[in-house]
Amino acid sequence: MTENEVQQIALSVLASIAPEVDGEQLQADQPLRKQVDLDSMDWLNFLLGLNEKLRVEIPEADYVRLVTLNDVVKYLVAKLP
Amino acid sequence: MIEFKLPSLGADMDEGTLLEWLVKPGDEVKKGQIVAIVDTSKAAVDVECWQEGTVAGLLVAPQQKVPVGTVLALLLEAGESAADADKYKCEMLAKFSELAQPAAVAPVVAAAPAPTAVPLKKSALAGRRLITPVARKRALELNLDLDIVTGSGPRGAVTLEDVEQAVTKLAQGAAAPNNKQADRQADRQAEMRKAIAAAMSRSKREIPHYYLAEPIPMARALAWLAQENIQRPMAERLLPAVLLLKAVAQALRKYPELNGFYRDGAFQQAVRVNPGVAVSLRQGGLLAPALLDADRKNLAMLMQELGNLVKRTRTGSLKSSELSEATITVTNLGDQGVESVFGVIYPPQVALVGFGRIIDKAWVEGGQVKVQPIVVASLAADHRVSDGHRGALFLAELREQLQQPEALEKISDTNQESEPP
Amino acid sequence: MSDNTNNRRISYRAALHDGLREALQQDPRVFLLGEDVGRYGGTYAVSRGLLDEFGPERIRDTPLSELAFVGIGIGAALGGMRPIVEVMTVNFSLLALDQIINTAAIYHHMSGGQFSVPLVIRMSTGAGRQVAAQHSNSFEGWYAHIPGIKILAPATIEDARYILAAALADPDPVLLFEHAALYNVEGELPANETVDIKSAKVRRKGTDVTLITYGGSLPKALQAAEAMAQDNISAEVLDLRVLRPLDTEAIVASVRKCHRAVVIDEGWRSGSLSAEVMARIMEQAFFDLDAPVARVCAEEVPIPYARHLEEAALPQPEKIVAAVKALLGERA
Amino acid sequence: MIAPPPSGPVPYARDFAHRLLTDMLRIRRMEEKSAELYGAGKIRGFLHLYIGEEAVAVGALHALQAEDNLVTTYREHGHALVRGMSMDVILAEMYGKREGCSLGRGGSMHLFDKRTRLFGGNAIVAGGLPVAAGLALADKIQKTSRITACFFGDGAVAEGAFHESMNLAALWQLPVLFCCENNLYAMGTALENSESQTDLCAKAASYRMPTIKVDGMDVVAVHEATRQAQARVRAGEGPLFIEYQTYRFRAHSMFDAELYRSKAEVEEWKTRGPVHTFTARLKQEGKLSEEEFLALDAQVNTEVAAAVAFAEAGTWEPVEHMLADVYTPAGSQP
Repeated sequence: MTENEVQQIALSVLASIAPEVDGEQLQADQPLRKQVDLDSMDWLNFLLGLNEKLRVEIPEADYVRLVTLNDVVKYLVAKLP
Repeated sequence: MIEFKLPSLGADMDEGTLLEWLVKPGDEVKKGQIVAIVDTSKAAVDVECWQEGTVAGLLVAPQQKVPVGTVLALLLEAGESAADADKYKCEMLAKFSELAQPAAVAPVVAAAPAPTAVPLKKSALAGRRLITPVARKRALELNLDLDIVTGSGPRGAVTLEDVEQAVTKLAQGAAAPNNKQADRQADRQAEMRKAIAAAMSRSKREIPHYYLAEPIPMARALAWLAQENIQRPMAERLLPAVLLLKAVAQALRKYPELNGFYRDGAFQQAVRVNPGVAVSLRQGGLLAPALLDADRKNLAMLMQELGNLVKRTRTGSLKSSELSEATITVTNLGDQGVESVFGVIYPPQVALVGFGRIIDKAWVEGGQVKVQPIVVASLAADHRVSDGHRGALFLAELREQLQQPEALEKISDTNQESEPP
Repeated sequence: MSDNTNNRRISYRAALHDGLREALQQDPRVFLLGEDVGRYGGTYAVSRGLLDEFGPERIRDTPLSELAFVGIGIGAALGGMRPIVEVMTVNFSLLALDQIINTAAIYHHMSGGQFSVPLVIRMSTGAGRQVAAQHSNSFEGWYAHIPGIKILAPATIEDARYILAAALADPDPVLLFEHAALYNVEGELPANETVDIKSAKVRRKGTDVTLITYGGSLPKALQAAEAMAQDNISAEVLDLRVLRPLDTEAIVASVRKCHRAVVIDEGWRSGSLSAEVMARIMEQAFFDLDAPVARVCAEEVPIPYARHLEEAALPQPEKIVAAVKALLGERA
Repeated sequence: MIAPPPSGPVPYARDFAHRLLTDMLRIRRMEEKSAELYGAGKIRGFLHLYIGEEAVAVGALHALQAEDNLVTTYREHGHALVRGMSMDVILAEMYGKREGCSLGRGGSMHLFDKRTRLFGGNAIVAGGLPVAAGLALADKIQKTSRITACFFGDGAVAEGAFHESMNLAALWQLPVLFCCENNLYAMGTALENSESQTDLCAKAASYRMPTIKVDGMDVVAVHEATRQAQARVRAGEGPLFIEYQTYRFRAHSMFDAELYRSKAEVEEWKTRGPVHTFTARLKQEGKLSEEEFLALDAQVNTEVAAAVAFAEAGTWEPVEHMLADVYTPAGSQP
């Protein structure tokens, strides 16, 4: 699975939580939660959604590394089964 | 003729309840004599009379609540007769009925020994909202605050249908998708804005808020949480918010005067502890659905229910009872980065607990400065029901609860510390 | 007039006639007396043909002496007969008011329960036929004020046909008000052969508003309900039928369901039957109301002759619809 | 026709003559007591006394049959008593007691008795006439031999109900005996101040009805005239109007300053008082001894005392029963 494909999946999960988000306008290198107004429950749900779609386990300790969309995509691609 | 009036016995006293008369008609009253006992709502107070005369008539009966300045009794001056008192009373009555504004005279019914007088109430008829009888009844059943309901009936009256729709609307929230229904959604948002405006205005108009804040060290709690979460599959991991909610629920069991409703001039303590969780909606506005019986559920259950509640709030599938059964509101603005929050109480609730962001701070413990995560917990509470002292004790209790996270995991024994009815 | 058998379309007038004829056939104590009931055949032709069949002893023409012949009806009832007194119209019943109120209504009670007056008094009532003020009154609400008598207002073919038998079976004075505008109305006569004289009847089911009415206003209320159905407003129509004693239970039950009510009464509103119905709703269904109770009554004016004025003075379906819509606020 | 003045000896056996006297005395003593009880507050409302007119009720009612119907006015204590209602029940009704004929719901003006077919004291002037005509119509239709006697005062002739009823009774030839007690005043208005035609028989005659005018102060004259009259009505001759010329000695009701008539007029009529004139006549004819009179009077006084005691001992109908007879209970047939 390519980074691009993973990014598309991440965006679709995001859309299910924050439907108003326009993926085009999102800056992939900027902190995601600042752009999208995700509270901790939303964030948890985002990560859970990724976990379901991609079967990637994300330990809580790793949460701090996931700041931008790029961080998330790279992390996931690296851990894809 | 001497008018013996209800004195103001403190800056905050604007009415009092007559508990007992210590004189009767015909008694001579000396200057400084204690003639009555009045309940000022803080304490029973002996009331002295500062003039001398003979009691001609007692105009207010025991157990009546009257405003400060109400004539409680008439005393005859030297040379006056009972007939003078009757005439005087008639004049008082006439004057009273002439005045559009209620005078500080209770209508007199008869002379001694203890005539009943009707205390005056300021009429707010002009600004009164029109609510139909059945709508009012239904709203009471649903525990719905009518201030948030827009009326569509004749003369803008709130109707039964308005109540039912308001409940459905609240339940559905505004979580509709951003498609063709944009217009409807805009309406709904405007509606919700109006509702929030009404509720918050009422709150600020009616509720004398007081505010307290307390920084709470979170090192133990977060460490315990991290440990817990390692063992849990991703879907079952706990958020710090759950710990905070459970701690609030536990603390409320000790301070039940913060948990309940203020209605019709009196506090009704709630039997259950149902913190309403403020959930902001993506398209603006917020709802605070209740996490039912939070004190009696373990953290996993709470987490599951919280996730579920947030999800359903956002998708608009709340049950109306979840909206009406919250007994206190808990708001957590930490995610947005603020350090502390001072909330506005959601009427008819009597308190709101706010949490800011959990931030690493320098913290002195045992004479040593340490860096540790701190959350500022705040309490906004209704001064008609509780006082700052109890509020402070509540926050202290909250802090203690958060120092023993493992205890929070337990399900409270329902028999222990059961609430008074 | 020939006999009218069941299960066919007949007029309100024919239904009354058939009821009357049946009463005369079944009970020899029954006789009819009143102005022009015999040779003339009845002002509204209700008794046409009965003189030939039953003879002048039982179909008894009277002089224009309402006070006396109503009193004679009372006396004959006390003397063991079952008289039916026809007072030509409610307007003329004022001349007999003393006998109705000061004698018939109080006899049983004032005699400590010793005497009963099993008397039926029929009269036409109402406006709508351009006969001007002296012939257009609706005083049934007035009569409903008086304890000791029962007041009936048959508004349907079924009631016109069967209500007389129930009235005759009653041991106390019963006043039967036939709205003059109904005599020519035709309808299907249902198969059941009795009606009671204690209950109100729902003539149309609905959920949004209860239209409470009786007599000549019933067709208007039904028309209004039909019109409102087009606008998605579901109106229930309650026919009071019995104005005294009022079936408060039925009124309250319907209001509890619909939460709104409009009372339609051809009487003037001040101190009227409509006021009484509203008061009972306040007393017993206040907390079920979703709007103030409204009413459509005759305007407070002697009923004018000119057609357009008379129509404007009376309850009309459009006025009923407007009253309902006002109650519904933005929903309407 | 005018009944002949009483001439010759009283045409009755001793017993019947004593019966007439006793009944007049019973009315007199009962009403005297009633006036006293009114003053004592035991009887309230209106109380119209018959004192002075006793000969009419006594003479007339003794001429009727037990099966006949009787309709009266609000001045009807005497009629009820002579008709057979017990003095106990009459006084209890005046007291407003449950033991009264109408359970205390009617009082003095509204004595009803189904047993003796007394269809009530009607307190609307002329209100009883149409009812009487109706009762007579029922009898005519049912072909009974009963007649209806309807008592009313001279004031009634001014009412429409009087004329309508007279007309209908005559038109339909109903068996009604219209008994007009002409005591010269409608409350305080003298006949000549209210009627253009003061000959009341002339009014009845205009409806083609036979009439009789009789001295209502003479119990014998009243009885004889009424006996003839009822026989004619019973025989199917149609209604008959009989005018009893009489006088009430007391006020219209209890409070009446009597501004409308002179004391001299009252005193003059009193010389013709029916009780003492009949007593004197019987004594004169040797049909009554002083001892007999005293015994009779004592017996009446005993009856009055017993009736007062009965009324006093009476009970009040419970307020919960108040609504009981507004309508006839279901299932009972009148």
